[in-house]
Formats: sequence, structure tokens, C-alpha cells
Amino acid sequence: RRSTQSADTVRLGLFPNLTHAPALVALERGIFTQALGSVKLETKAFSAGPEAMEAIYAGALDACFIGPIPALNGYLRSDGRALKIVAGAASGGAALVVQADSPIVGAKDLAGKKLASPQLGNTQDLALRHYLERNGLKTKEQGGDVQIVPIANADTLQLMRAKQLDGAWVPEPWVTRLLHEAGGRILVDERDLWPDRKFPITVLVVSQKFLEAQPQLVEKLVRAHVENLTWMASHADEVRTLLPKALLKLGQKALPPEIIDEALKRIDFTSDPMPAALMQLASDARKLGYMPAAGKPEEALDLRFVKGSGTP
Amino acid sequence: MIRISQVSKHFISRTGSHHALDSVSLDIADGQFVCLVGPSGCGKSTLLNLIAGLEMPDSGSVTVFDTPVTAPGPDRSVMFQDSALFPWLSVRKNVEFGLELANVPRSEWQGRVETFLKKVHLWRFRDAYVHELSGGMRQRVALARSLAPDPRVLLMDEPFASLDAQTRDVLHVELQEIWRATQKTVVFVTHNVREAVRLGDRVIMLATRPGRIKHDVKIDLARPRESEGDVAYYVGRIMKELKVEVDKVMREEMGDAWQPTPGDLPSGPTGGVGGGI
Amino acid sequence: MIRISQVSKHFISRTGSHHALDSVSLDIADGQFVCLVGPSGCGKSTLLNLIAGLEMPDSGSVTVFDTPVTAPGPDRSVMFQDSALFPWLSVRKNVEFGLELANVPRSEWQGRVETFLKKVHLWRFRDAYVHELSGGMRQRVALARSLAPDPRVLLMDEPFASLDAQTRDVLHVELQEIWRATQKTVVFVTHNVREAVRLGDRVIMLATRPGRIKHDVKIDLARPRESEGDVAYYVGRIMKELKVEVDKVMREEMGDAWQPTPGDLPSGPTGGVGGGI
Amino acid sequence: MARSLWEGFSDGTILVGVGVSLRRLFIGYSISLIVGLPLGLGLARSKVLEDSLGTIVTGMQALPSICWLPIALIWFGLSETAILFVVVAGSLFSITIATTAGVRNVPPLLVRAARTMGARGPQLYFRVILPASLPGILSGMRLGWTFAWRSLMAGELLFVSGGLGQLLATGRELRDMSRVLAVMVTIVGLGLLTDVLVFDRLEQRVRERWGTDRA
Amino acid sequence: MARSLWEGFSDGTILVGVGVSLRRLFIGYSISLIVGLPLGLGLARSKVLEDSLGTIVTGMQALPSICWLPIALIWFGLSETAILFVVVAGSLFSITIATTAGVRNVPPLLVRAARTMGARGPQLYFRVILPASLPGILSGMRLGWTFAWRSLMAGELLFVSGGLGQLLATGRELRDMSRVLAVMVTIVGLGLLTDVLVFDRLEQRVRERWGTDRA
Ligand SMILES: Nc1ncnc2c1ncn2[C@@H]1O[C@H](COP(=O)(O)OP(=O)(O)OP(=O)(O)O)[C@@H](O)[C@H]1O
Ligand SMILES: Nc1ncnc2c1ncn2[C@@H]1O[C@H](COP(=O)(O)OP(=O)(O)OP(=O)(O)O)[C@@H](O)[C@H]1O
Ligand SMILES: [Mg+2]
Ligand SMILES: [Mg+2]
Repeated sequence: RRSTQSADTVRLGLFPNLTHAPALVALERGIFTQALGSVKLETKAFSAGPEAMEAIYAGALDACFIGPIPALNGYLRSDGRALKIVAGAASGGAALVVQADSPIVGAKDLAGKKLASPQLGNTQDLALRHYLERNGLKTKEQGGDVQIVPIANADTLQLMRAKQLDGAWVPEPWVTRLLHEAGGRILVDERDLWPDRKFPITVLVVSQKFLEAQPQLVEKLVRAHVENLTWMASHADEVRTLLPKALLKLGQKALPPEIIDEALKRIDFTSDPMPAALMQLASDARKLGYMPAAGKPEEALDLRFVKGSGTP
Repeated sequence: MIRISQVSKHFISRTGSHHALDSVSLDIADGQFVCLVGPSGCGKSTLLNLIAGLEMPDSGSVTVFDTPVTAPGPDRSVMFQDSALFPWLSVRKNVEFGLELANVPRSEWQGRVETFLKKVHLWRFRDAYVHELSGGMRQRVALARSLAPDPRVLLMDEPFASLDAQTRDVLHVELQEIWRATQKTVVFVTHNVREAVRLGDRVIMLATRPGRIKHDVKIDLARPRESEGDVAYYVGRIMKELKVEVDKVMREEMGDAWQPTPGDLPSGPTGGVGGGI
Repeated sequence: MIRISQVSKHFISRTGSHHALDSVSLDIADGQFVCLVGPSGCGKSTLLNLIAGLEMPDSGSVTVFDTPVTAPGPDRSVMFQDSALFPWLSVRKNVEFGLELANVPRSEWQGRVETFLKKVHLWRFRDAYVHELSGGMRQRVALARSLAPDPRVLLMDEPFASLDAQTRDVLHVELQEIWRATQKTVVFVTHNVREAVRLGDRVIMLATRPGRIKHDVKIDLARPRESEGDVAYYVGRIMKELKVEVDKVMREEMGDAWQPTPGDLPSGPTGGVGGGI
Repeated sequence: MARSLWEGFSDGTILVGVGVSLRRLFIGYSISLIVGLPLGLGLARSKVLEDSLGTIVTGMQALPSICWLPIALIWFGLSETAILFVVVAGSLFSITIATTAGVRNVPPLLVRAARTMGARGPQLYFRVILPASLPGILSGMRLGWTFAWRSLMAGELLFVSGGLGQLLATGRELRDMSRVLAVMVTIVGLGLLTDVLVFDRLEQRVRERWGTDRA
Repeated sequence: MARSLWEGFSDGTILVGVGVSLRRLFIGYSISLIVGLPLGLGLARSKVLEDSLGTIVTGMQALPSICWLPIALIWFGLSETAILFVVVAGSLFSITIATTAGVRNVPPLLVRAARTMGARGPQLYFRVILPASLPGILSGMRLGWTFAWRSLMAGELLFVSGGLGQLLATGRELRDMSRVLAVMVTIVGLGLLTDVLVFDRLEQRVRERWGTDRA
């Protein structure tokens, strides 16, 4: 059991979130199982990032869909030994939502406000801090007057409703839920801050041990992933019916279809890990002290499999 | 005056109802030293608790100085077989706590504590804690605690039963000394007929199942009571009655196995059942 | 034969070292009934525990039947003031547990349990639990439990001290009966001189601080011992010695407050200090 | 609220969750008992053990379950065993400490009596000291049960595996109050049920046997 | 490992975290004591209270802290009070239950004696029953402290507010093992420290006073 990995199973981790739709759809379609042939697929769903990363470190997981910041952090903290990013999965799907009836119209109006992010040092938290900095605002910790409260998404919804928050930088489907259930309005769609409106929100990582021992399995996995993305691009209706099914299987109660529909509109699915954007994220994170300064984040990428599989 | 009239008391427990006292009537004059004896379970403690106000009678009435007893109060001090001292308080504080509960003005505490701890020869130990005292010393503190608030009635439930014979002898002397000096009414429960005769103006014997008064013997002897002959006369008289009751209890405990033979319970004026002090 | 030679024992506690026994030597012949008396704290229990193997001497040696005592064992049964019965076992199981620990073959259990429970008149209560029994009944079960494994020595540490006088009298009779029938060696600790004289072949009096043997009195009386005169003679003799020791202890407890006067400790052959049973 | 409760129960996931969680609870708790009781016994009776292990046990008890999650993952990977480990780690130490206290409260006289009857070694421990400390041990077991419950809820967050803890977390994550409420009510209900059906009965029986309810 | 421990401590955030967490722990625990002790006393002495509240308290004890998080937010928003609420909710019920047990074990004779001396009402409760049950209450307090710690770690996950719980969580999130280790060592250390400095001493004092260490 212990960090031994047999050649006859691949253990894949994922999160029951909309931003993990490529993984969920692939599972529902049985794509990975097909691609792996005689090798068995074991999936593990997580509800929080640290457990997934700890599982990779512990050798209990071979591959995992995860956010870019945990992925880069996991790489750097292990001195480049734990994992590699082998493909992208999703782009976009995050936004700064503010109270609809508030007078906030631009970054300047955020001075003195209380804003939520999902977790200190996660992808959205970083985006929010970076956004404030670029607009010349300082957080309370930096001696400024903007207060950032990292808090669970569910609690954000609650607090937005109770008007105890002025805004929140959250991923989908929380953007949509804030709009519909908490009287929110989008102030910044994160895509607008990036070149080509593209930045990674979910990537596929594999453990280095797995990569070294079974590169052919990694290749099969990535190829299947890319094929699935191609399929998704042309089968939007099927995606909409498969997603809730997959979520339900993982113990998630189905969201209303309208919410799913609308949320999917703000997410793009792509196997491109967007190296430039990733490096930008890494340098932002380093500036804020969320990532070790040592190590080369660019070496976290191993793009030989995506490149050879015809990126959609 | 303590007046108990037509008092009955039942206890209901899981195993059924138990008739502890059956229309008991008893008057105790002020300043009298009354001893209650009787076989185990005959209701001695129950009777004492009724006077103390710790139990309420099912029927009948208990009045102390013409006031019906409805609750315990510091006018009736109680001493138990176990000293029931408060382990978290020093000897002095134990006595003071009694004074406080009896609403004795604080200015008097110092004097009273000293008086009574000296009376029981424990002034040296005023700052000791309970666990540092021997059993006899503990009972002496309990006695001081009972006496310090100057109650009109002193109720004692086998206060010396767990002490060794020597210590008990010493405390008998101290108790009689104190009683003589303060002229309190004392009700003293004991298993020990000799102890009862040595101490009491009156020895009341209870019979068992249900508990009722079987004998009420006036002990007309001068104190201190040392002359063996006189004490022995009373002890013998009461013992004879008690033996009948004890046999009754034994028979219930042991069933047919119990056969009272003249030889197996050595009897006689000084060596008999319960005759020892 | 129990042979105690030149045994000394200290106890080290936070408050200092205490010299409990000071080179005590004592031989007890097989089948003898020896009573140990002495003031509180003189080391009676310590001596008994040394024979039992519950304590080890600092110097000197204890041998039982020519074997040095190194640990407790079922050849030397011990009975305490508290019955120390196991509350989670029924009366029968308590006795059986003793048999099991003594490695008595299981086939004999049934018979022995019945024999000994009948001997103490508690066969009817074989399935009762400890808390359902009175104090006297508990001590009888403890006696049966001690006897059932057929130990060669019976060690008893104030076994009847917490019982009322009547129950104690009954148990005295039972114990003597059993001793007569089985001829065990008995070492019996008591505070009560009368009890000691009534039961023992020999009464050994210990003196205090440090504990040592002060008197060793052979009681040459026929059993059952009822004749007051003879018992009284011995009681009186031992009492006189004991009073000196008790005074010593009291003086330490009470300091200057203690003045032994002829009057305050009533003395005399039958009514004196510790004379009661 | 009643309606949302009903909704929470109606889809059956709660029932499945209860089954999964109870199984884990039962196994984890049993392991804690099997290890904790002898350990507590040992700590109470041996000065050496007490000085070495006692401190460690006391310190470990303060650790919240969240600290055990990474360790569980490293040692046991993504398996049932990892979840059980969190349950055991969360309840073992308190059971041990309570047992130690229970054993310390055994009247020394009982032990002396047993020794004079010839009891030694394991016999003394298992036939005398253990039953004699039953009242104290029972309260330790009760306590351990609470800790086991709470740790299980944390342990089930390791990965999605269908227990009540998971339902609670996802319910919270999705702001599905009917589910959260239903899980809470279930936990309280199960807690009360075990208390009444198991611990109260055991305690009642011990009290009757010991005669302590007479006091 | 020693190095990573040192790293974890060296930047000072741990020290600040300890301060913040201890403050919360102290306040929350004090509230639990102030509410729990009288409540436990009441439950032990009043049949009516016991029948009504007793069951609720027993049931609530099983609830893990995660259940209290949403309720804390709804009631208290993003405030210190919300965190304190989680601490109180996590420790109050066990303190209450332990106090109830402690009071039940008070020798009835002491209460009878006090009554015959004229003690009644609050006097009886606070001057006699409460001190008499001190040994039992102390073990309840010790237990409550453990629960308070564990709940605090959960409560501090509510939002970022500088405590050890948050340091632990972000340490995990950022895969900063040196910080995680440092926090764990700190928790164990603080747990041991309070045990030795506070509870052992209190217990020792009570034992000496009561004379129970002589047994
Ligand atoms: N609280 C109680 N509940 C049930 N039964 C009780 C209670 N108190 C006393 N009894 C029963 O009432 C009877 C009389 O008890 P009481 O304590 O008055 O006897 P006693 O003469 O003092 O006995 P002893 O000499 O053993 O102290 C006994 O049979 C006892 O079992
Ligand atoms: N385990 C112990 N630790 C410290 N001191 C002890 C211990 N056991 C006994 N002692 C002390 O040794 C002395 C003799 O004690 P022992 O119990 O033998 O006396 P005893 O004659 O049986 O007294 P009692 O009649 O009160 O039972 C006492 O002063 C006692 O305080
Ligand atoms: Mg009585
Ligand atoms: Mg002794």
C-alpha cells in the first residue's frame, strides 16, 4: 500500500467542482478506463487541496487534477521531486463579485472594503491580492485599509447575503451562485486581466515516480484527456447532462441546471497549461511570500505528452 | 422538649416497601441524655433523622421546643459515625463554617473556636487538615463543630462506633464533661448497651420490623459511672431484652441455619451480647 | 511454625522516616491462636503484613514453615477490617476465585464452596452480591473465602472492628468453632483486650515508637471462655500495661492538654480501657 | 426547518452515510479500546511506563485531528485504514488517560487482598484490577466514544468516501442547509442512542453490581 | 527535520499565533467553565433539569466542531465572537457532563452534615457541594481544556485571524511542512505545559488537601 505503485493500477485524484469538468466528464464517459486498457483506474475525490497534495507526496496518488498554485507549490516545496504538470484542463472561471447595490464601479472603490477569498494563498486569493496591488491598494497586513478574509466559499455566500462582505473573488460555480443567490454583480472577470482572456484554473499533474516508471501510461492518460476535451468542445449538451450525474456520484447534490449552464459559460476547457501564465502566477505568488523563492517553476512543466497529442 | 407523637415511617425502594418506624411516641425533657439502642436496622437512625429534620414522617408529628420540625437547622446539631468534616477546610475553618451557618456574629468566632477546640484538646491542631488527623481526633473536631454554635439539642448517631476502645473511653469522658457543663439535650444512638448505660439518663430500646419502642429504662446512677455493679445491673437487664431482638434478626439473615443456643451467645451481666464498651 | 527474628521496619514518607518496628522477634507454634494488641500506630498491622509477605523487612527475617517469606501466597490467608470482597462477583464466585488463585482443582470447588458457606451460615446467600449483604455477613463471606483454600495460616487484621457488638459476638463463636475444627495457626490483630483474651492462646502486646514486643501473655483458660472472673483477670493485667502506652500516644496527640488522671480513664478489671468487646 | 430536515433524509444518502460511518466508528473505537485499556492499565501500575509514555500520551491528547490527517496519508495512503487511523489517534489517548485515572482509583485494599490470595502478574491485572476499575474505565469509554465521533468527522474529510463527515462537508460546501441539518440531527440522535442504549445500560449494570446507586 | 522545525519557529509568526490562540482559548474556556460548572451542578441536583436539559447536553456533546462553524457564522458573522462560540460549543458540554458526574460522587453524608448545620440553597451549593466535588470537577476541567483546544483549531479555520489553527491550515495549503511541524510541536508542548503547570498542580493540591494521595 505504502507508496508502492503497481503497474496495474493508476490512481487519479480530482475534485467534485465545475472547474474539474474535464475530469468529471471523462470519468462519466469511461474515457480513461478505455485508454488504460488492462490497467485499472482508481479515482479518489477530494474536497480540499491539502489532502490531495499530501496524497501525492505520500505516493498514494499517481495523477491529479488540481489548481495551478498548489501544483507549483507542490513542485517547489519538494525541491522539484514530487510531481510534474503534464497538461492544462480549464481556464477562466473566476471573478470578483461585489454587492449589486453597492457604489463600487472600479478598483479604486475597493479602498476600505472587506473582501473574501476561498483560502489564504490559493489561486483566487493570489489573484485578488495581485489585483489590489496593481491598482495601488494595500491590504490590512500591508498596512493598508482593504481587508481580505479567506473563508470557505459556502460561508462567503452566507456572508454576502447578510451584507457582511463587500465582495469576493471566487471560482465557479460560486460566481454564478453569488450573482443569483446573494444579489451580486461581477466587478472583474479574471479572464479580462490576462492576455487572450486565458489563464489556468485547473491543471493535470502526475507524480514523478509514476512518470518515470510508467511514461507510457502517462501518455495514454494525457492523450485520453485531450481527446475528451475535443469531444467536450463539440458536445455541449451532453456535457450539461453528464456533469450533474458525475457530481451526484461523488456525493454532491445537483445544482440547478441554470446555474451550471451559466457557470460553464465563464469556463474554457483546454489542455494547454499556458506556461507563460503559470510563470506569471508563480512570480506573483513569490512576491507575496506564498511560494519558496528557491527552485525553477518553469521546470515543473513536462509538456511532451500534450504537444504530441494535438492540442485542441 | 422533644416530642415525638405517633410517628410512622416507610421507605420505598426497588425491592419493596420497608416499615421502618411504626407509631412511635416519645418525649425527651430538656437537658436529658437519652440513648437509643436496638438491633441493626430497627430504625434508630431514622428516628434521629426525624428529629434532625433530615427525614419527614409519613404520619405523626415531631416537635422540638414546641416548633414542628420541617427542616434541619443549627438548633439541632448532628454527629455521625463518620466525622463528616469538610476535607477542604482546616480544623479551625470547619468549626467556623458551622458558626457562619448558624449566623453567629463574626466577632464571636475567634473566641468560640478557641473555647471548643480547647475543650476537645485540639487547639494545637487548629490549622491541620482532616486527613492529617486520626479517627479519634476527627470525631473530636466534629464534636467541637457541633457544639460551637451552641445548639439546644445534640443528636449523635453512633459517633464513637468506628473508634478503638481506648479512644472511645477518652471521648466518653470528654462528652460527659461537656454535657454536664452545658446541659444540652442529647440523643445518642448506639449499638452498645454498656455505652448506653454508662452515658444515658435514659436508655430506650427499639424493637425491629417494624421499629417501635420496646423498653424505656431510667438509669438512676451517679456520675462518673464506674462502679461495675450498678452499671452491670442495667446492662444485664437490657441485654436480656435485646437478645430476643438480635435472635429475630439473625434468624432472618441466616434462615434455618440459625439456632440460638445458650452457649453460643455468652451472656451475663458484663460479658454478654453487646456488653462491651 | 512462624518465626520472626530481629525484624526492623522503617517507613519513609514525605514527613520523614518512621520507625515502625524495632528488632522484633517472635515464634508462633503451629495451630496456635495468637492475638496482637497495642495502641494505635504501634506496628500491629505492619507485623501482620510482614508475615503475609505484603511488606518486606528492612532487616531480620520472617520464615513460615521454614520457608523465608518473599511474597504473599495462598498458604497465608489474610482478612482485613474491611471485607475486601470483590463487588463484581457474587458470594459464591468470590469464594471460588480464592480457590482458583490457590490452584485448587476445579472439581473440588463446588464442594468446598458449599462446605464453607454453610459453615458461616451464608449458603442461602450464595448468589447475592456484596452490596446486598450487611457488614457482618460480608465479614463472614471474607472468612469463608480465607478458609476455603485451606491455608495453613490465617492472618486477621482487626477483622471484626467495624461490626456492632452483637454481630461480633456471633462471629467470635463461629471463628473459635472453625479454629477448633481445622487447627490452623491464627494471628489476630485487635485493639480490644477483651477480644484478645477471649480468643487467644497467647496475647502479645506491642509498645509504640518504635514498635516492639512489651508483653507476651499465655492465656491458660478452657474454651469456650465465659467465666468472667478468669477472663477479667487477664484483661486487667494487660490493661494496666496498655494504659501506659495509650497515655504515651495521647500525650503526643494532645500535647500539654493531656493529663491522665485516675478518674478520666475508668479502669478496673472489666470496665476499663479497651476492656469492652 | 422540519421540511428541510425531511428533504435531507429523503434521498437516502444519509442512511448510507450512517452505515459507512458507524462501521468505521465501530472498528476505530474498538482498536482504541483494545490498545488504550491495557496501555492505561500499564501506565497506572508502572512508574517506568508512566514516566516515559505518560507524558507523550498527555501531549498527544491535545493534538486536534487535523494534525493527524497528513500523517495518516503518509502512513496509510488513501485507504480506509487512514480514516481509521485518524479515529484511533483521536480517541486512543483520552481512553488511555481515563483508564489510568480509573485504575488509580481502585481501592488498594482490593489489590492487597487479591495478592494475599495468590494473584500475580496478568491474573492480578485482568481478573482484579481491570474489573475493579470498571466504573472509571466506563467513563473513559464514554469519553472515547465522543472523541472517536469527532475524529471520524475530521477523518472522513481525507477523501470522498461516503461517510457522514463527508456529507457534512459537502453539504456545507454547497450551502445545502437541509443536508447539514439532517447530518447534525443524525449525529445527535446516534450520540443519544448509544448513550442510552449502551453506556447508560452498562453504567447502570455496574452501579447495580457495585451497589453504588444506593448512596 | 530539526532544521525545518527551527525554520518554522524562526519567523515569529508561530509566536504571534500562540498569543492569539491562547487568548481565545482562555476566554472561550473561561466562558465554558462559567456556564458549564453551574449547569453541571444544576443537572446533578435537580431531577427536572436533568430530564430536560441533560439529554440535550449529552446529545450535543457528540457534535463535532465542524457542525458549529456555519451556526457560528450565521449568529456572529466574521468576528472573534464566532471563533469563541466554536470553542465554547466544543467544550461546554463535556465540562457540564464531567461536573455532573463529579457532583454525583460527593459523599451524601457531607451534604447531610451541612444541612444539619443549617446550610441551604446557594450556600449549600457553593460552599459545600462545589468544593466537595472539586476532584471530579478538576478532571472535567482538564477534559474541557482538551476539547477547547481541539475546537479552537477547528474554529480558527473559519477565517484568517492569526491563530495556530490557521497557521496549520495555511501551512498545509502551501505545503510548508516546517510550519505544520512547528505548529504541531507547539500544540503538544503547550498541552503538556498546561497539564504540568496548571492541572497537575491543581490536582496535587486537591489531593494533598483531601489526603487522597495517601491511599
Ligand atoms: N433512605 C432509605 N431508603 C430505603 N430504606 C431505608 C433508608 N434508610 C433506612 N432504610 C431502612 O429502614 C430501616 C431502618 O433503618 P435505620 O438506618 O434507621 O436503622 P438503624 O437502627 O439505624 O440501623 P443500624 O444500627 O444498622 O444503623 C432499615 O431496614 C433500612 O434498610
Ligand atoms: N505504607 C506506609 N507508609 C508510611 N508509614 C506507614 C505505612 N504503613 C504504616 N506506617 C506507619 O507505621 C506505623 C505503624 O503502622 P501500623 O499500621 O502497623 O500500626 P497499627 O498498630 O496497625 O495501627 P492501628 O491500630 O491504627 O491499625 C504507623 O505510625 C504508621 O503511620
Ligand atoms: Mg443507623
Ligand atoms: Mg492496623
